Amino acid sequence: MSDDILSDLMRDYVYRSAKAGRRTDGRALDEPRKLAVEHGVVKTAEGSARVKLGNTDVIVGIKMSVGQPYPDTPNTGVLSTTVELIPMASPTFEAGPPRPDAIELARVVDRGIRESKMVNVAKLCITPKEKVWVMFIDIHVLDFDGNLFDASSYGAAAALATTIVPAKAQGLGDDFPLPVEHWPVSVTTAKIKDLLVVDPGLDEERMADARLTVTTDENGDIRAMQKGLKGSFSYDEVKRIIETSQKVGRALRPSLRP
Amino acid sequence: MSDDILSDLMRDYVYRSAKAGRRTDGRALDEPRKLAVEHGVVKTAEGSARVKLGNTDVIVGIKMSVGQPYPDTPNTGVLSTTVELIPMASPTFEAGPPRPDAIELARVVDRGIRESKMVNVAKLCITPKEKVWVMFIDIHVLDFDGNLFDASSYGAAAALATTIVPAKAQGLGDDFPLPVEHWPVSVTTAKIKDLLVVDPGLDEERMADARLTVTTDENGDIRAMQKGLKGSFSYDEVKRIIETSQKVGRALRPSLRP
Amino acid sequence: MSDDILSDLMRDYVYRSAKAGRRTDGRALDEPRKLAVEHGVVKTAEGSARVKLGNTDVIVGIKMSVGQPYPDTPNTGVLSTTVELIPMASPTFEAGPPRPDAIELARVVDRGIRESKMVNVAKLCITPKEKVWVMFIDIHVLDFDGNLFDASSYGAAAALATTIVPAKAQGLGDDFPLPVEHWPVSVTTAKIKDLLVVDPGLDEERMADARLTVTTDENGDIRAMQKGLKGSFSYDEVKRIIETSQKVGRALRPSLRP
Amino acid sequence: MVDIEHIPKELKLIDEKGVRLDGRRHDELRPIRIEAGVLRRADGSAYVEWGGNKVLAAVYGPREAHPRHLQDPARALVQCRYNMAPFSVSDRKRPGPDRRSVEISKVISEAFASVVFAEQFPRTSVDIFIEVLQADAGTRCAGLTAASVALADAGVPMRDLVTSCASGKIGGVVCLDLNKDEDNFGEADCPMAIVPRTGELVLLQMDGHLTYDEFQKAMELSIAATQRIYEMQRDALRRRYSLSIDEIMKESPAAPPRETELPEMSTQIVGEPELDFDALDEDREGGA
Amino acid sequence: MVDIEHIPKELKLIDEKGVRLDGRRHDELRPIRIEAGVLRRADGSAYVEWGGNKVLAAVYGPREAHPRHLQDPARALVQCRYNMAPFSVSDRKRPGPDRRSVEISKVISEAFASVVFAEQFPRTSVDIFIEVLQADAGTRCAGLTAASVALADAGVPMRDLVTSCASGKIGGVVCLDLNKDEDNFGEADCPMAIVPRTGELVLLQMDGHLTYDEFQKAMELSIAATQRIYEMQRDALRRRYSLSIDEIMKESPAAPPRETELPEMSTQIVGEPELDFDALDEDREGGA
Amino acid sequence: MVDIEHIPKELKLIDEKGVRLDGRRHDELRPIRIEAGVLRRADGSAYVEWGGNKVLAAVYGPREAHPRHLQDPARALVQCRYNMAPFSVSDRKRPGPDRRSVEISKVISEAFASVVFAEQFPRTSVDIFIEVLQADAGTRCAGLTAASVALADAGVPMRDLVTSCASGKIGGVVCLDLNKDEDNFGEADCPMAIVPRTGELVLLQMDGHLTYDEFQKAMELSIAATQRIYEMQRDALRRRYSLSIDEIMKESPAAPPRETELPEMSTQIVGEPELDFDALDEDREGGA
Repeated sequence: MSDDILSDLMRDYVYRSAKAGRRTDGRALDEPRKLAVEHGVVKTAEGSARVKLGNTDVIVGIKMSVGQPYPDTPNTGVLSTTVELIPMASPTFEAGPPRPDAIELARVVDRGIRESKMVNVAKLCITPKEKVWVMFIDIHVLDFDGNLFDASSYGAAAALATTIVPAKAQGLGDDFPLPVEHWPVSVTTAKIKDLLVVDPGLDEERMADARLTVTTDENGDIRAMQKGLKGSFSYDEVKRIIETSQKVGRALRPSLRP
Repeated sequence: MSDDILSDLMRDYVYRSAKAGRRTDGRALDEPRKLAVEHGVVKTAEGSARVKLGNTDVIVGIKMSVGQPYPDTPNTGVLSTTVELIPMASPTFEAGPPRPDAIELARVVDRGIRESKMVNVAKLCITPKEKVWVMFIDIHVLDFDGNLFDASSYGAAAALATTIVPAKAQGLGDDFPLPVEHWPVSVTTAKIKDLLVVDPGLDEERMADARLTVTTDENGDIRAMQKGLKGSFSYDEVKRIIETSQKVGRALRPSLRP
Repeated sequence: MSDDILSDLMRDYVYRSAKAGRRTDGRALDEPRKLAVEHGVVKTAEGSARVKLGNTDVIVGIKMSVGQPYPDTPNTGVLSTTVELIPMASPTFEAGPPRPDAIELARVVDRGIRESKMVNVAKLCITPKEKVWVMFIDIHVLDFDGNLFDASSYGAAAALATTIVPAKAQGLGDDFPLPVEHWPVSVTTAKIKDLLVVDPGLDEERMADARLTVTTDENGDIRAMQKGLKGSFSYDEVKRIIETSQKVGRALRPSLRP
Repeated sequence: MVDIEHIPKELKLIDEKGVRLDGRRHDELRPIRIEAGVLRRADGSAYVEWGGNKVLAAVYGPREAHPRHLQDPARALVQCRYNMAPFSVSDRKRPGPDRRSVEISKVISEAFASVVFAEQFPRTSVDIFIEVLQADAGTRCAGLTAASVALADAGVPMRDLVTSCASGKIGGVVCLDLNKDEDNFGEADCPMAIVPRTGELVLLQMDGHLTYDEFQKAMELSIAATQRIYEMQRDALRRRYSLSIDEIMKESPAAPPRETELPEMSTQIVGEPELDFDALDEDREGGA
Repeated sequence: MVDIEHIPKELKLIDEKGVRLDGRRHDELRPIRIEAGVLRRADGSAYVEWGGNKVLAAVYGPREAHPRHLQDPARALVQCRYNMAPFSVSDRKRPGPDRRSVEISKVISEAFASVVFAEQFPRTSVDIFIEVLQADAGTRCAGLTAASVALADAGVPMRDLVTSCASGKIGGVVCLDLNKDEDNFGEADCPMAIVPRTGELVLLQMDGHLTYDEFQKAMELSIAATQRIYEMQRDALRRRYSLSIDEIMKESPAAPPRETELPEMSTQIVGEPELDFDALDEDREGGA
Repeated sequence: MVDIEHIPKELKLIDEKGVRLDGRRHDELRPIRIEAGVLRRADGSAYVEWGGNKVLAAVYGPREAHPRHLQDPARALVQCRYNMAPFSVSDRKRPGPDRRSVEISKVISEAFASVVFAEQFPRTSVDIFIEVLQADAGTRCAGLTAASVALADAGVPMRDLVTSCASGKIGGVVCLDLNKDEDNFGEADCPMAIVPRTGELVLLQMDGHLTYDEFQKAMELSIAATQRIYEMQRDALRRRYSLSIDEIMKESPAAPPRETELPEMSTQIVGEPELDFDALDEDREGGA
């Protein structure tokens, strides 16, 4: 995700624009890019969505199948999240088994959904200890222009919200919508020297020192956090980032519902 | 399969011989190499054959086991074909997971058997939806002198024709011969510049522009085709190749039966 | 295990010391290093031990789980031995799938336990053909200073000897100690030119021409042997090594019991 | 799980009037839509909807080939990676290449090898990525058709576009462009790809059962259809070109230099599959 | 297999007097023991017992990075490999990296990147190996704390040690340093790592449910605790240093030049887990 | 699936007269047939039938070793890959190396390392490929014996051939060259390989239960047998040599320069296994 090099000139331009309060694409520091969500784009999936966050383009499909519960949670459905950073999306992505970048991304998206209790998994039990619904969230990145954490989370949430559980085909009664009960929104902030910018674009992300993703729910409560990259944050910076994440999350939440 | 380089001198010699109507090993353009088939060579297999097509030497073993049918074909046996291009057979073969060459080869052989309905898989059902016979066709190439498509197909067909299903050891009644009902024969033609040569030897294959494998049945009907390599065929060439394949197939078919 | 190079000076020093009858660390040729065994060091394992053979440091954990027997031994428990040569233990160990060194090591340790009938696996059957206890022996090398064959074997034996089968948690009656009935001891001898040295240290091992591991039981009978490295032994040398192995084995056996 | 063995007996894929289940006649294509230049990062891209298929293609290159030992000092490598999204088929496909996609990637790579002027770019690779987002039989033809437009969009010098289509046999009748039901329950499928200007066949596969006469009928249907599809490919490129001009005029200098909107995906699909089967069982069917 | 869904109802993780199941108060750490210099082959090493966790860390380097194409001409790579022994958890973990350990390795590598003076050692790598021998929640904090001491023991130049601790929420109360039961049945866990001298946060993760106020309480508990742990880290290094002097005086010249005794592992563990769950189900819990 | 636990009670592997189930006496080898020069592409090759074992060996090299970083600037690498065909055992073996074949490849490579004059060919590798086509206990001995002839056929300079044989214990009696039943139900197996001219042991393994006296009896049986096998190896090479002369005289100049007929495989096997067990359960038995 950061193999390609940004010229010093470009780095300087990006920083000075942000320092002046107006980023290279005209945004304010705490302003996310335009979010466009299209629900239900793939007929072969039980749920799907395409999300464009600026020029970052992600398609997410949900497949539901019947499987076994984990022994220690015999009454709850199972969630499995996979990200494919296919080489179509960027010259820096390579075919092959997922690299640490993609694994971290998938796990952070997964935790954002799991820990926020977005889907009521207790309602996905078919026969305790034996059969439950398994949700596969497959995140397919088509075009990479920065901030996959948020684009992937939005795509997953929007796709889950359209998902119809195919109970009938399994002889398990009528089809029903996936029981979505919470609306977590992840907001990622990048630190560039002394500046904090929300929803970093590709150039910003490539020169960022540190990254913090904060997932908040409809009450503004924190459901998941993940710091990344080689730099650090002060505790004060973390607090400012959380506050911004709450605010931006509130603004974006309505776009995710179908 | 084509890592080694053919000298320009050799390429010229191969082409000019064929152009004159008599290939470097004395064959006519539409003449396959000598085919020698030995049935039942491996006692640990339920069926086996060794095939020499010229100096290309292939051994095929069939193992039968009891497994589950595919959900969409609950009443039919299962076929699985694997090719190992073991490094014994050629300095250009490497140990490791199968490369695209070997995968294409296995799939073409598999389709030739599957689509021709050579084996009546309906007779390999034990308990619908639960238990069927699984045929593993393992193709082991021992010595590589060109045209593995045909040598492998012949080996697979000859081995299947000797296979005894070991029902008794499974408590499923008496052993019985695999129900072989059709006799597909694949014939591969290589295009070298403007010439079409049947059953290319190694040197011919290494300099070929394009390759077309046509599998025909005992009625001369087409059961499978596969074009390969980076060149192209005209539609007229394709028609001529099919006609030759029908003719050569008819001539070779008797050799495959035990 | 032998990627790093030993200087000629060091090789000469090691050889001349041994030739004079007193190895670089002061040992006689047939004297193993100090063996320290600590039983029961890991609470999450059903059995465990830490073994230091000189500075070679190995920790072994036993996990017991319920699984299926092999079809041809429907009444006996299953044994599975894995060695991880983690890069912590030596600059010459690399992360990744086990290399031939580690595989040979695991298999030799496994055979030493299996073939000596150390554990009475007949007593680990729960339901014939269906359920038996599976013993996982995981050997974790922490610090590598030569002779992993013996250190790993001792660790495995000591860990097995402390293992309590967790039957109660599975609803299978009371917990019980693993039925350990024999006490095999492996003793490894290295050949350095014309000399035979018992329990080679790292420097000795790196310059050894050949290696012979002999596992003997409490009667002095031979239960497993493995010759390694690129050199050879005469038949007379083999006989001398066996005799030494019997003697050293007798001396070390008491240390392995808890 | 649908049991395909019991369905064909009831199912009449084509009626006595020669009308197929989705209303098409034997020589009719499914609706096809082609858009060029739909992705931003790729050097060239295209999107194809073809019946119930939704396929994206992207091209990178010519760019330095690596690992280096794969470089050809005399020419560019033309390498295609065909991939199905896990959600593109009814039963989720595990991510990563399976045997079927390895074979399709190989035959598509070979189909483009003689069309790209590879000698102009030694030591480089031209990388073609095809992603199947929704599958409904004929994905290799749709992917090839999209990849061809993406190559042109990337400015890769070629002798001509490559155009692809399949024909097959259902209910004893040779028909153009089988959909998923027809492919599953039909008797034969024969995908091909052609260089329209010269008539060279650069891809040809067949499985099932065709007499020699039927094969010739199938080929003639396909060849005729590729002429129509070729026209759609060129249209897409023409639209893309003029659109870009418009866009450039409208936009501020800071804006991205190329059109990047992924076209809205249609949600109305002609001939949408009611029945759908395991694409994982990779050696059984080549029809997706 | 224990059924965790039915346990929490009975289980009171913290009573009305603010006492936790293992007897600790909300702001109390589990017993921690740190030893430096416990392995012979590694350039630096440390052993940490922290409640029921037993963790070893070893450091090699700076040494030539390979494969070579990974070398950074401007700085050392700081690479951590976090690994759990198969027997370190209740249900045996298959050997080799899983998704959870890949992520933890990544965030730990990043936590050290800004602390090591990497510019002094271009083209090299500093390799940190963390082995969890026995797990009881908080292994990443214990591993980071051990790795920090191992780096110092190896003489790798750093701006400061890194110190790590977690806080979380159980029974509605924000508490320091959750053990395995508390992590499994609690409402949130928030591990962090800090550079004590500057207060920079170099690792921060959270999952569960915390209000903003609760998060601040958790952070304040963790920050205070890291001061105490930092002192223990420095003590371990001081002991190691003086010990080495003693050893060198006592021993004959032929002896190994460094102390290599792995300290006896304690077998008495405060707060030892009664309940233990699958660590293989890697995406469900980050608490080990 | 045969239940081996219940069989041994009935099965008497050797009767009171010292006759084994397949009619052999305790010091008798199974029938052995060795042919040299059976493959065309390989630099050297050999085929061995040994009881119910059918084994091919091929040698390539000395040739440039790659990947290059494996090259030894002082000598040739001697690398063996032992492989079982999926159909060579009763229950199909999955293709590719398992732990058992990795170990066997390693000990065979080591057995040849001191015999080949590796110093004459720095930076190269001598690659030995052994393929087991049909297994009946003793495949490593048969493979080694075949590989030795293949090395000579390839013209690789060696101090001597390597010859291999096993002895073991069945029904309390030390016997030469166990077949599959004997190996499965017997008490010990001890394969070895020797340099016949010098008596050096280059491979030695044992598992089971042997007193020291029994071990010595086993070794003496094996050593005596290797003298006979050594003679057969040399015979095969002599036949191959003279045959080639004959062939060269008979054939036209355009013909392939070497004899390439794979000898007809015998279909009559002495001591053919009635019972056969899982070779996949790789750590349980080393007898195939």
